[in-house]
Amino acid sequence: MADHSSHDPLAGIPFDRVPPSGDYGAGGAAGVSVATTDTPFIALVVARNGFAASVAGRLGRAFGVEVSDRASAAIGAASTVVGTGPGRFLVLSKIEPDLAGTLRALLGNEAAITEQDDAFVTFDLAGDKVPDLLAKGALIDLDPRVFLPGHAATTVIAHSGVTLWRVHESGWRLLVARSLEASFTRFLVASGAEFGLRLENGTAGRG
Amino acid sequence: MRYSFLSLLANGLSGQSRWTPAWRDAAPKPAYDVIIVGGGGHGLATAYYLAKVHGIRNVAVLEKGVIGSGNAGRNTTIIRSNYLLPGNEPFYEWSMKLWEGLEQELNYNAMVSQRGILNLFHSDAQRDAYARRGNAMRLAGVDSALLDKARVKAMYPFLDFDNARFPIQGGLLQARAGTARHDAVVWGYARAADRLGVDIVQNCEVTGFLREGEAIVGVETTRGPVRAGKVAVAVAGSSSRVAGMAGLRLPIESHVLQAFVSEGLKPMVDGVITFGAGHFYISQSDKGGLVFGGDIDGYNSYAQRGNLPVIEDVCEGGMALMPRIGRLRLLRHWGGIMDMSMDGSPIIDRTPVPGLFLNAGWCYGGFKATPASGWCFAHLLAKGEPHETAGAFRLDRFRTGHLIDEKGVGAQPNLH
Amino acid sequence: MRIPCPYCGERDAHEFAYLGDATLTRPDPAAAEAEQAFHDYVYLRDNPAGAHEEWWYHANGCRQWLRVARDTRTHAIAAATAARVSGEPA
Amino acid sequence: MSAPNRNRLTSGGLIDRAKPLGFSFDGTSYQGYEGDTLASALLANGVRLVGRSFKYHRPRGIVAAGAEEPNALVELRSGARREPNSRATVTELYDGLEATSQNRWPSLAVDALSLNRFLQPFLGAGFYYKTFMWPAAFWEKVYEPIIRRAAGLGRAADEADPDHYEKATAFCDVLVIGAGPAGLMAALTAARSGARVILADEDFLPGGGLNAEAGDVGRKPAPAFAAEVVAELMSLPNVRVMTRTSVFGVYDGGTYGALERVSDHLPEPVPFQPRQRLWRIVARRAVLAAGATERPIVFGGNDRPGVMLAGAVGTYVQRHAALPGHKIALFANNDGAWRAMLAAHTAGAPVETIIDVRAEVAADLAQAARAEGIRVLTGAQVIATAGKTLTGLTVATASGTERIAADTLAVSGGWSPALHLTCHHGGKPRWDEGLAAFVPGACPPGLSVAGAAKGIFGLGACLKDGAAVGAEAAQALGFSVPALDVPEVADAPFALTPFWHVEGSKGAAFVDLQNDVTAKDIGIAHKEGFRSVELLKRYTTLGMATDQGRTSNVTGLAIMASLTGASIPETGTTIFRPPYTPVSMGALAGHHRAKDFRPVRLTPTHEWARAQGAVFIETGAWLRAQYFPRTGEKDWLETVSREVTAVRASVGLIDVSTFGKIDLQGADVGAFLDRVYINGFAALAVGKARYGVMLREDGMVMDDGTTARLAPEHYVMTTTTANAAKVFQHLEFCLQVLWPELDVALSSVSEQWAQIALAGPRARDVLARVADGDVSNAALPFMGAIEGSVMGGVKARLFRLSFSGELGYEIAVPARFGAALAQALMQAGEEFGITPYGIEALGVMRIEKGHVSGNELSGQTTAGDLGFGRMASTKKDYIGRTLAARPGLTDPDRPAFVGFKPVDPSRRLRAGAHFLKLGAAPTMANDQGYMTSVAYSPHLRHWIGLGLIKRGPERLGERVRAYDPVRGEEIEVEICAPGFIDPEGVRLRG
Repeated sequence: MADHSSHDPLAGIPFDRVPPSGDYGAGGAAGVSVATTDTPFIALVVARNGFAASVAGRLGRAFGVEVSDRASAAIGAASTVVGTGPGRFLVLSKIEPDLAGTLRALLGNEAAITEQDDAFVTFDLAGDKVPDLLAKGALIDLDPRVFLPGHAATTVIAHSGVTLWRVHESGWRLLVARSLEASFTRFLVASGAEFGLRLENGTAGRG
Repeated sequence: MRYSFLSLLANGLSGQSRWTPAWRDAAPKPAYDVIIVGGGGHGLATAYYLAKVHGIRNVAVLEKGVIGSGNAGRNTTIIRSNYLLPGNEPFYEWSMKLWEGLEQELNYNAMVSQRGILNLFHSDAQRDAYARRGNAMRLAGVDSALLDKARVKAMYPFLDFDNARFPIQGGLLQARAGTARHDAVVWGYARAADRLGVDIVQNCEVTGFLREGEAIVGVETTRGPVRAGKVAVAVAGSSSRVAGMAGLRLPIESHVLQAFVSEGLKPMVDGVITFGAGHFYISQSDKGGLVFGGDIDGYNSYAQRGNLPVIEDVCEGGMALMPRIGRLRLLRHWGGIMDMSMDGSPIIDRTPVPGLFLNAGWCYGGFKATPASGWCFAHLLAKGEPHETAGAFRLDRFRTGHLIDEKGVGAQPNLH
Repeated sequence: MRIPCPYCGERDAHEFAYLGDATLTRPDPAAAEAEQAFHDYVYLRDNPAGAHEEWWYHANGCRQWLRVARDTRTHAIAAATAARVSGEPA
Repeated sequence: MSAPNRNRLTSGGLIDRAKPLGFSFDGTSYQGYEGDTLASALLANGVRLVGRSFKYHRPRGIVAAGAEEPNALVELRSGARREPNSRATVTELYDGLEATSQNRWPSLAVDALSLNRFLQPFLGAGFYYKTFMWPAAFWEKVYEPIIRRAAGLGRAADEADPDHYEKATAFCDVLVIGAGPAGLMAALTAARSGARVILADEDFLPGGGLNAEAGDVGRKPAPAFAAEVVAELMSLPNVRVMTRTSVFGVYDGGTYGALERVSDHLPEPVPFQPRQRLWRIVARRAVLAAGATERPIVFGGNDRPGVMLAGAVGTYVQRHAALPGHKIALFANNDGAWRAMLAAHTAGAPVETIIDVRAEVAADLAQAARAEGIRVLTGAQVIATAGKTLTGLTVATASGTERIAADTLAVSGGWSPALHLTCHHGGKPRWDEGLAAFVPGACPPGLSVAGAAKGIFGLGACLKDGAAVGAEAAQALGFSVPALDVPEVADAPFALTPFWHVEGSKGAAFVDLQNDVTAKDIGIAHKEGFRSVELLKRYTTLGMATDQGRTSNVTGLAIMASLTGASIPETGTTIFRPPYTPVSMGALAGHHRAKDFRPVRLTPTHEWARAQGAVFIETGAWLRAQYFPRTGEKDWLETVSREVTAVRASVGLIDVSTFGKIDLQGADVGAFLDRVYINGFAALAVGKARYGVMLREDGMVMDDGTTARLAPEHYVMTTTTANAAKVFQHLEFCLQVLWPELDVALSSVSEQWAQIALAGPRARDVLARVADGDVSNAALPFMGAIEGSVMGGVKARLFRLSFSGELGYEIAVPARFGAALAQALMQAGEEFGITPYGIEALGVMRIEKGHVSGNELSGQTTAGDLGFGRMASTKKDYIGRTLAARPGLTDPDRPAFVGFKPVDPSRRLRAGAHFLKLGAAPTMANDQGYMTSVAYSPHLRHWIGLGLIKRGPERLGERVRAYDPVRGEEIEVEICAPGFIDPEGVRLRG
């Protein structure tokens, strides 16, 4: 991994390229680690009028998690259901190759399903300093005593739309529009450098 | 007292003891030929031109606070006539012409300073839009020049030409544009109108209208009723409220626009610059403060203050355009209430209520219009018909579809 | 300014887009005088100094159109409710 | 180096004598200690002249010890880090600090513009409004440049700021602003209740007035007490103590702006740290405990270096062990100043004389002073001063005048609560007769005030009040607050006799030291009628300087009040606007500057295009391939023409992923589309796409695009790149607000799908090699839309659309396959010479074909203007239909959409040119319309244009002038139909 420890962590990195994997910023143990991946299977479920509760219930039963029509992340072993708006759920799966098809079969006429496998880049953030880093872009309360595992939000971070949730005690997951990957990674690097930031760019080389 | 080198000299030698009030602090008389509601720049200019051009001197300007304490004292002092549409351009150019002779006319130095306005463009489409505008200005006999990047760089070498997210490609320059000392404009008109016999009545709030049948024949005020042949309203951010007292709903929303000034600095920005890839414009006052602003906050407001997102947006634009200003400090910010019309252009017209005339809808462009607004409103009041340069500013244009929408954003005031 | 989004919780206003007066109703285009009614709907506003009902769109959040009760003199927000209640057939 | 620290006490103070710090002022090196400010270090080194005033360039010294400082403004650092107008009094000393005096030439000691003092009699308030008008042309050329050069203060850096800035947001239950006695107690009380507390203080050393307090608190020295409380607060997990942080503004919804000076106490930021950080603090409740600001008494010669605020003298002595001088006198109207001066004397400051305007002072004070050998003059006034820096005073007493030697005059006219933040929502302070001061009026919601900031001027009372207000704030939020054991401090009674201005004193008497506003200027304003506070400020510039009149506003009001005979509150109140102290532009911008000003959006084929040699261009948030130059091509026009020719001759491809893509599902989608588009969609067959135009409700065109029906209840809409978000928001408004009964579910799929347009006569041949299924004309006819797969199983949507006028397809694949699709198409098209093209060529071809685009969709055009009149359905209502029928929008004279070609084919066309009839004068009245888009057509080998001209479609064949004076061009053009190539559409249907 490259070591990007000049004074400006983004020095020499073109703004229209995803910063490469490596250690950025302050030396020593990384205060934040960032791993980007293409989550394999994502679908957006939009309940049709009147079916939000029913859709939540069916999703919960199908994936073995507690799903409610709220801004929260129901995290299961293989699947996660995240509320992004009333009757709107992002479903993420590690194992369902035809997630949209499965959901269509499950929900029938109760919801509109769209494939979103490729719409997002997934940023997995870990480390004690994650809330401090995100506070440099987000205007929501991410204090770990307030924003608990399973809490989710769709919001703006550094002028970019983001859906994020806290996966566990020190793990946070962010979905960012695919076209914004380079730009958003720059924000993370610039803002996380003071803590030391390790970037593992799992999307590099694609495209 | 006429102001001159001699008057300054005499007062200097006498320990500044001979100055007299710049205008009388008048009490309202029972009746006037014309009452102007609102002692801002537009109201005072209207009074002045009524007296000066039309010989109508039995005029009162009623101001709820002290004159010039609304938007006239709360703007970024820019004067320009770089408009696109035929409904607007001749009017603003008439204003520019009046600015150019204002100080001698009023015997008051309003520091009209024609140091130019440069609108930057950052894309071909923006360049074409500015070319369209620059050509429209030429058709109206107004100066305009389309500068390429090299000429912009020669004027303002410190702009970010190398590392900008939206590189500067050039700019549209109106060299005759510039700034004026906003408070001095108010005081100059007040003093000149006063000398022609106009009563300037401060701390006199209009609380209602006197009516005879349908017609309005005067106003109720906190200092008693005052009758008038005609009542002319020029109250900017309060337009809807005052019109509401006459039972009118207007095509206007009141929005907050913030403005900013930095600490004083040695000269660094000569003219006015506007950023084309964000919401930011800037000039530097004679005192040295950078005077700058951006977009309106975007929601209805009468609070005269805004919020951080717009402040940050403006400063992001400033840093993107002029990265040398990072260590300069914002000294003060404030908000004014803009009467945002539904197509972004003003209204100077009679109203459906007999006896009531309206000057409103200036959005955030009222200051530069001050002289022509006064001139044209006075013309309408005196002659009963619109001045030739203000013929498009009709109240019924929304009904007929003869809109004057410079930005093409439609009936959404927060986007103008 | 912070808007209490019924779905997302309290959010800074910069996440929202503003549209203005929420007391207006789109007229019946088939009615007589429809053009007059549309003129009033599209252009005329009460523009009160005080209590104001207004539309805000949570563009960078749950994408709901919210009806927000706000005081235009103080910016104090009394309530925000969804234009269309989730889960309820209209 | 001069004698180091000759004015430094050998013991005491909160400086670390073991940590000397070197610094320079105007090129001379000095030494201070850790714990110094620049001002305290200068005083300790005997430096008294530090700046020149704004208007008269008079020599000025340090006046205060905090943010209220009007005089001691310097340029800090140098080069790209030069920071003008930095207050020496709040500048923390660091090793290597470099400071330079400003607003003087050639040097601080000898300033040419100090000659202004001879003109001072003529340069009274508002003088410039009364002159410089003749001759008119001289203003910009002569007078103004002189004024501008003389004005201003420091100089901005000439280069880009090299440091980083950040912004951050924090949330808390209780925000406490100010870590003085009241703030510390408020924070401690709230903290012990379990509330989330943020304590912010502008100083680097929390403690506020406790750090300059000579007495004990809780049986400990006051600074030690403060340190102990701070240590406890810092140990609590629910507390964040933010030093070097100024809360500068109160915004809506409990949002407070604050500036943290992360690195300003260092020569430069440590790697990866920002210089400063802007905080947005969202607090459910806040306690303002910002203390109070001392104000001076105005008298002739009161601006001489050596004249200081009494509290500042006390602070420098107690906290910094720095002596402002060796012969100190006090001029005051209150007991508090006596006590501060007696304490300073005890600490080692040679106080020799106390002059008090009051005839009677408390016996114990007078006694204590005399016991220390201090001379006491009561019923006395300072009427003049002497010396370049202060050497002596003239004092008037009942028995006459006398000269007194003094190098330092401590002045105190009383105290003004630092209530600035209470005004930020329009609250007006209230005059308190007893305190002779403004105290807070209505506060912003959730903000309460504690201690000296609300007019409580005793230390013991401040401690108690802080605890009470902190408790109240926490309780209001439902926290249960344990009782706090507040140390008892016995407060002496508050005793002050209001006194503002020594009338008849000799020499200029300055009210606003920074803006050089004198008592005489206020007299001018009075004579000329600028009497209300708003007019007074604007006319004289009183209180408009960088210190916002902290030490001058009330005095100015009082002087005006005495002239008018009105009371101070009748004359006006002092209102403060944010920010509390100036905030750097860099911090307000944070990360968002240069290339990170706004996020950049990259297409799925961005890296692929780069590898193909693309030149990229910013289009809104996107970066798109503009063209793909090849070696040997002399300019962009040659490149673009080659790309266009290649497409028209064979085949090319372009990434069009930037279009907005909206998925619509539900039983009512057809009906919904009928209401948002002017043309009909309900009858669109499955497997077909249709071009649609949508209007705003005011009748103007909003956007255009194609919508395809993939299944009976499933449609996909495309929008223009620029309007993607706007259209989505509009559709949501229609569904959620206007017609909530419709069964339509909207989802944005813009990011999911990469979309590549393939165009040219060989497009089908290429597609056939990549698609997995049948793409024959029968299987995929013009305007067909099918779902299938490409590249051996990659899910795809195939649309037969054409923007170029050629046989064309748009192929959508999941975004991760976008680049692979581009590569596959390139490979498949190799034998046909397939050519990647950019948005320039795309633009040329759409202009050749006569399609409207962004330049025509200006928001000022109707469907009729753009030639879509016949598309508009008359059988249904749709958004915008009613108002589009207004006379102004249906006027046949409106400029309408047509094509243009130059009469002389060698001439170039320019977008933005206006049209004039041949022979017509160039006037606005003769304006016929304008050119919207132009391109060089390699097909026709001349320039072509699109534009809007009055009654255009009726005038085909007519010649007009295209008038473009801003580019010095004017040519004759012929009006033609807007399709320059294959107007019958044979190619695209082939």
